[in-house]
Amino acid sequence: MTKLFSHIKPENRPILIASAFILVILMVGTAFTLSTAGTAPLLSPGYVLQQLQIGSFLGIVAAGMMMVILLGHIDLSVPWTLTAAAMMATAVGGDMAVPTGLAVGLIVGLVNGLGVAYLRIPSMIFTLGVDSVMRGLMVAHTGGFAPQDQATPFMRFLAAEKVLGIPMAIFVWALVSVIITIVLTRTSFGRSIYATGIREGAAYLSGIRTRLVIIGAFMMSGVCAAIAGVLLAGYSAKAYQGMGTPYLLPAIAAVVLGGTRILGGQGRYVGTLVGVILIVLLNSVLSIMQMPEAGRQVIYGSVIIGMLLVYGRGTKVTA
Amino acid sequence: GPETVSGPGVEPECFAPWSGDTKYMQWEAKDGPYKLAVVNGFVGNGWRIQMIKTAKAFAEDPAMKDKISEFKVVSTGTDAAVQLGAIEDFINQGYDAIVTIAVAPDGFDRVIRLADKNNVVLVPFDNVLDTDKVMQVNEDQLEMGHKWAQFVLDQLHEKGVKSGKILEVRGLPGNSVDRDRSIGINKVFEDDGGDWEIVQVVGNWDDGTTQKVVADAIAVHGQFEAVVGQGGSNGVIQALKDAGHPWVPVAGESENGFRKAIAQYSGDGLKGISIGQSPGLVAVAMKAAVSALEGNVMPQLISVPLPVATYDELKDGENYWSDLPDNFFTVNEFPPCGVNISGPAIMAQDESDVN
Amino acid sequence: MNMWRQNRAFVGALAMLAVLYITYNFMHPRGFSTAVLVQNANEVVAIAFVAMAQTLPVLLGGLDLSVGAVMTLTACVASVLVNGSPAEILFGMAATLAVGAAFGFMNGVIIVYGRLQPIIATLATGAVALGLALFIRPKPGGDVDGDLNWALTNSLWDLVDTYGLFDPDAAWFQPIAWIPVPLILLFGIAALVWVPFKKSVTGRTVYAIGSAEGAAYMSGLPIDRARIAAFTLGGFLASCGGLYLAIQTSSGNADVMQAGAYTLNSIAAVVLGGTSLLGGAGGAIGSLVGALILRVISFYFRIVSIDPLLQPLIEGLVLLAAVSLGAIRTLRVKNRLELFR
Amino acid sequence: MSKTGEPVTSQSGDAPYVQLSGISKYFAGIRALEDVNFACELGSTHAILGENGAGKSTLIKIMSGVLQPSAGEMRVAGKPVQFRSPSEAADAGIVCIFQELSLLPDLSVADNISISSPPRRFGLIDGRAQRRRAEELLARIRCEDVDPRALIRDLSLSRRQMVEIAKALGKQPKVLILDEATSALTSRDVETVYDLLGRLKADGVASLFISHRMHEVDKLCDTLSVFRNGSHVETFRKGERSPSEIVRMMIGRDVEAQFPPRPEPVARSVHLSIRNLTWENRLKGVNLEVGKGEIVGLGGLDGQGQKELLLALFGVLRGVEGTVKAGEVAGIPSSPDAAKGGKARIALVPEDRKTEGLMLPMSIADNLLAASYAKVSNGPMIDPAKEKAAVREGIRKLQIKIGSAQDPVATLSGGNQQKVVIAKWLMTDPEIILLNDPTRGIDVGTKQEIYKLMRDLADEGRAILFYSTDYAELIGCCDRIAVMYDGAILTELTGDAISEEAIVAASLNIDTGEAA
Ligand SMILES: Nc1ncnc2c1ncn2[C@@H]1O[C@H](COP(=O)(O)OP(=O)(O)OP(=O)(O)O)[C@@H](O)[C@H]1O
Ligand SMILES: Nc1ncnc2c1ncn2[C@@H]1O[C@H](COP(=O)(O)OP(=O)(O)OP(=O)(O)O)[C@@H](O)[C@H]1O
Ligand SMILES: O[C@@H]1[C@@H](O)[C@H](O)OC[C@H]1O
Ligand SMILES: [Mg+2]
Ligand SMILES: [Mg+2]
Repeated sequence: MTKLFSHIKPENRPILIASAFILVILMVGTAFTLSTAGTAPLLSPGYVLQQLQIGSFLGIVAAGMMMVILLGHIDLSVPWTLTAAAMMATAVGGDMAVPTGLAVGLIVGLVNGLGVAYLRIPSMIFTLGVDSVMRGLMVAHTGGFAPQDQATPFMRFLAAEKVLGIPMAIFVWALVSVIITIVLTRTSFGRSIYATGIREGAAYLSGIRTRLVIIGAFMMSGVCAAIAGVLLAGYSAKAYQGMGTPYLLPAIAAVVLGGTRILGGQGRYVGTLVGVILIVLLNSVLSIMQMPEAGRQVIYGSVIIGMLLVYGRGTKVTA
Repeated sequence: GPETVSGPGVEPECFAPWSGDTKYMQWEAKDGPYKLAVVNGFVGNGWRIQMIKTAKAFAEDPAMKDKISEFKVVSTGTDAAVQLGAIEDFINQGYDAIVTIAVAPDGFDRVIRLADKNNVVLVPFDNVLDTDKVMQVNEDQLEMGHKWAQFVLDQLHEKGVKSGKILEVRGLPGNSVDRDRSIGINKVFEDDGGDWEIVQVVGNWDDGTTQKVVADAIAVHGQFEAVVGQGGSNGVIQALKDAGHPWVPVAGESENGFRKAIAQYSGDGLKGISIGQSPGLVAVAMKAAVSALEGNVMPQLISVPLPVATYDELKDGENYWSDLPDNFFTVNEFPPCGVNISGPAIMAQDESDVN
Repeated sequence: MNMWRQNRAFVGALAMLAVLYITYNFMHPRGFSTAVLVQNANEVVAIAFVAMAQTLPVLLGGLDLSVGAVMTLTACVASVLVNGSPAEILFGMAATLAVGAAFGFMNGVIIVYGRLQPIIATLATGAVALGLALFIRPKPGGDVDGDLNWALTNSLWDLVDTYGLFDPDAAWFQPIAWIPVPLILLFGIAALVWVPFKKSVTGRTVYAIGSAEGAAYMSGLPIDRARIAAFTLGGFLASCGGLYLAIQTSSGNADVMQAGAYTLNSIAAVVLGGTSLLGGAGGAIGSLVGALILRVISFYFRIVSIDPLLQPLIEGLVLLAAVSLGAIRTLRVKNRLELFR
Repeated sequence: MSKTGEPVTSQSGDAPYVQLSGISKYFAGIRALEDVNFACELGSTHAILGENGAGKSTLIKIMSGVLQPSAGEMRVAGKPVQFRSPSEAADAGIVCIFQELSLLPDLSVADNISISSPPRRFGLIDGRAQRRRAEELLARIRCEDVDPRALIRDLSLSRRQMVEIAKALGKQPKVLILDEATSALTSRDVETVYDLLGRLKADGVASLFISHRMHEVDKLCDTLSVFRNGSHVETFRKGERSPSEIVRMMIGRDVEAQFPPRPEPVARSVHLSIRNLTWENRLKGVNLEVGKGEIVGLGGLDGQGQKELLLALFGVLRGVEGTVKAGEVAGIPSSPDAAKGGKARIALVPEDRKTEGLMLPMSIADNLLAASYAKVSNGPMIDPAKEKAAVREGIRKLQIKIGSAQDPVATLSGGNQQKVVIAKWLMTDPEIILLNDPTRGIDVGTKQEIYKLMRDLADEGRAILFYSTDYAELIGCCDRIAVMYDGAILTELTGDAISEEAIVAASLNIDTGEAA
């Protein structure tokens, strides 16, 4: 395998390996369904679309998470940013619902950015603190359950409806993806993210406003979490506590599986996409197989380790 | 600690013994008024909020008011170490009785021993403990499971369905009611002749989570013959609707929204059964605690009957309210115990005084 | 003065804890009593051990996202093994701790020889640990020996009394009879394990790696060995937490949420305790103190009547404020290039 | 770690203790050492001379096990050896104090001094013994003022360097190597080190001593070896060669040819004027003017405030006092961004290209653009066409030798890497160019190109402030040389006044008579 890929750019190798592994998952899953039920739902477009719809929440969170990971930072405030955005959106309701949700994301991102860039508190702990503050605010706000927690029709439309037979959520995810890709590859902000992530000092001495870059990245992470929250609330028809918790670690995992360096500076957005799809498919195949929770966790963990080891052997890039 | 004595106990219509061989307990009488604490674990679903509101309201109830000198409610979250700590702390603070929803069915040996040492009455309810060393209050969870599954099976048999996928929506992992209900449900399906594939998802007793996991399950598995779900039933309905999943028999709890739905769509195949785990149990538990402090003979395991309503038994304005919001639990009162705080009444109060 | 400056963070944490805890006792109706101390001690042990466990990867400049999971896993193991004859019980305890250490060792090997970043490697192994925990305990339960539970979660008096070691009312015994066993376990293990480790060449190397890996290599220190040792010790400490949790609740529960919460709290505790997330500076004792601070804050909510709905918010704000203290240094930095190192 | 070469019995000084034959060392393309034969005898104090990049550090890194030679053989006490790590070399009695310090900032002085073999009791590190040991060793170098419990990060650079020395002594060296170990020392410490070396010599220890300071060398050493461009030119006893001969040996005969001709001094309109600039205790009232088209050199020993001056002008330092006027723009920039942008248009080629100048894993193109995104963008969007053009232009202008502009810059040779840094800044079309030792570790050929480029840029009317640790460079390139001493500019040399003697004298703040 290493030989096969030797001529490929190191940062693309993980992406290819991950894509290959996606095919493996599909084949194994299909083999299973054929042998048990004699059908191959995994290969039906309808099924794939549904999986992508479910995947869009994780996908959007991961997209934002990637911005900060590229800086060598991390955003642990995602769970309650997501939840807060959803709860605020539903609480405000009406046409202002979605804007309110996104605003929440922007504000939290700004706070994170200020703490990390100006106060220079490690993002690991600062965002953790912000997360618990957000949780506190939401508990206080909701009294344990959302007073007005029903998603607005528009939120429902964005998350649950289909257009041309394709779930809207997928369009939203696609839009986010396009924007992120453009930002990363075609804008000075994007280039500055990579530069700052590799060596903040050198970037700073090149006259890059590293602090603004950091703040910008955290705001993107916040807003992505918010979009995911608004969608998820639309999908679940309501906002609820702990709706964000299941997305934090998988998002980080997806980004890293996509070949982004956890220390920052390297990574392509396509990789993150592939990483997300890999995780989503893995989970759904496991649940098709009726794998008990215990087995899922073990397999999930082993897959991540396994793949990182494969990447590692090919390239010295340690994920 | 309490003495094991022989029955009968006081107010049997309220404190009904679980079964014939339920033993009886008696604490030496203390004179009131009493310091009473409610130690809740998990927060974050409508049921617990309604439970807490009921507790506060009941503490203000004339029947109780002058018997209680101090009343405190805390929610510790799902960390056992913290919940045990809170209970022990209230014992240390000299509270007379502590009513609790346990985050796990065992692990309370130590606090039970302490409670007995200090003559504190500890009353688990809802999620009770696997022990007969304390007085507990609950509905029969195993039976709830049986009834749910049996109803669904009968409906399927009527339709002539003998096999297929059944979706079971579970509650918060690790709690006794979730466990017992699931055991009950699965037992019934095993004993039935048909070949049923039970698909389990975890809805944490919460509408939003339930909706999400049910929708995902439908996305993965396609069709289900029926759904048997614990708290969060509104989410089940919502998910079926969104996915355009044909209406099938559904078993669930007593959320108003759920009852609205099964009342409305039963014609289209949504044949439903609603069994209410009543948030009002907290009131019964409080009352039991006080009665025990007064030195009365109490059953060790107090059984509150299952409030069952099938789709054909629903009456608007009586056991569900088409004009009220979805997310409250219709069954709350228990007149035999003088718990007359109804679901609509308690939800009418504004949230701010939930503490 | 030098010493003071070096341990600024640690001493600060210690002071903070003292103030918080003494005030708490004054406010508590039965403050300064054994009963209260015992109760507090019990509530603190597990998280304190997990925080100590987290300290080692952090000193290396990494992070371990599996500590909580390892605690849960080992608690489940203990819930199966720690019962029966005294011999069986002792074996069960040993086995539990061995499992934790072995898991930590595995983390270390994967990270060192797989050339993976600890944070992401342990994110994955943490899932594996939870999976195993669920295999062992699909449902919560298990019957940890009842006497053990009572003896280890009370004062020395009860320990002696439970096992009838000698007359617990013996006069000579009284001065120490009140001491809570959990505290003895906590500080005992901290002293017996951490202090020697810190003074060993391996421990020294752990600090060196976190401080300047290049220089550590130049000085010919055993880098890989130290890394693996650090993670192994981390696993061991986490399993101490797990073992105690099992004894305290005389059962095991593969609670995924709890595992996650303990991991995140451990990070907060480590920082509160004055260990730098950049590695090289700090120590497990500080983390222990940090954990105590976290818990004591929540004790208040049971005696003061604060609206329970505001409690998480207050906890969050306190945490954020506490960790933000470190910022004051940066604001004084005169050469901005220093901000990037 | 395995011992290489058995423990050394102190033997008569005549037989060379360390013997290198035919040693070569290559780094990706660059030749650091070529077929070097070199010997070092016990009881001698041996100076290694050579301009920057001559291969001195590489040589001693090989001797002390940090690097392995690409070719050649090394013998210690007559035995062939291959050191795989510094500790193996230390076991054989060869101990080095490196140019880049190897201390652990978060550990205490005592910990650091005994780091590789701490005293132990019952297998555990014995803190008290360790402290006593540290106290003794520190006392030997008159550093009683250093508290063994202090953390390295709390010490000044000069104190750290002394701790390095104490640490080295602790290893009972047979051969002690100091690579510019005195560059950051206070004059008092320097004296201490001098007579330390004296005593070591008496104990039959060999000291290898790398320094750019002729007078030190003259004062301390009995043997001198000169290196140039990676080869060993000659070894001789002190006094056998005159200072001027030595300098020629170091710089090479074609020294004149190496630099573009210096234009006659002319009156120039002042473009950058600095009035009593102060910062912390490192800049103590700097006054300086740089004219349009002028190259002003900053001389002086390392660490006299030259770097701080450049950083201050570039907006990196906080709390700088004084007045700066760049062209029409008055005021001290508040950040590099402010410095490069606007009217001032200042550029800084920083000291350490690997950590401050470049983002090594990033592509050459990205590095070239890092300072001028605005120039190639429309609004926030980078314009691919402009981008390509700019990169092509940059590469052409400095004739950077590359495969593809998309390769990581790390793959380039040191010289070409430095060219990338310079090209990056030329893209911003700066009016004021600050150069911090731009030819450090760069081979002679490239150096020449850079000197030429500097002159061309000056002729285009830019003002250039040029700091270098290498006298020859300053002499060769500058219209004027401002020599810094202890945070201020004491001497300015122009025209014929510019000479190595004059610079050295000014650097040491002594009058010309005594200068080497
Ligand atoms: N490039 C940078 N990247 C990240 N943080 C920085 C950067 N420069 C400064 N900081 C930090 O951000 C905060 C504000 O720095 P800044 O220098 O802007 O303050 P300031 O008030 O502008 O100082 P001055 O007025 O002296 O320039 C401080 O904590 C500082 O350490
Ligand atoms: N790690 C390395 N990778 C690539 N090239 C290197 C490396 N180390 C040294 N070189 C090159 O080898 C040559 C000699 O470097 P060396 O550090 O030995 O010079 P030096 O005589 O010590 O210079 P100075 O007086 O500045 O210390 C230089 O051209 C340098 O660029
Ligand atoms: O008993 C359950 C209760 O504990 C939970 O909070 O809500 C749903 C109920 O079924
Ligand atoms: Mg050198
Ligand atoms: Mg500023």
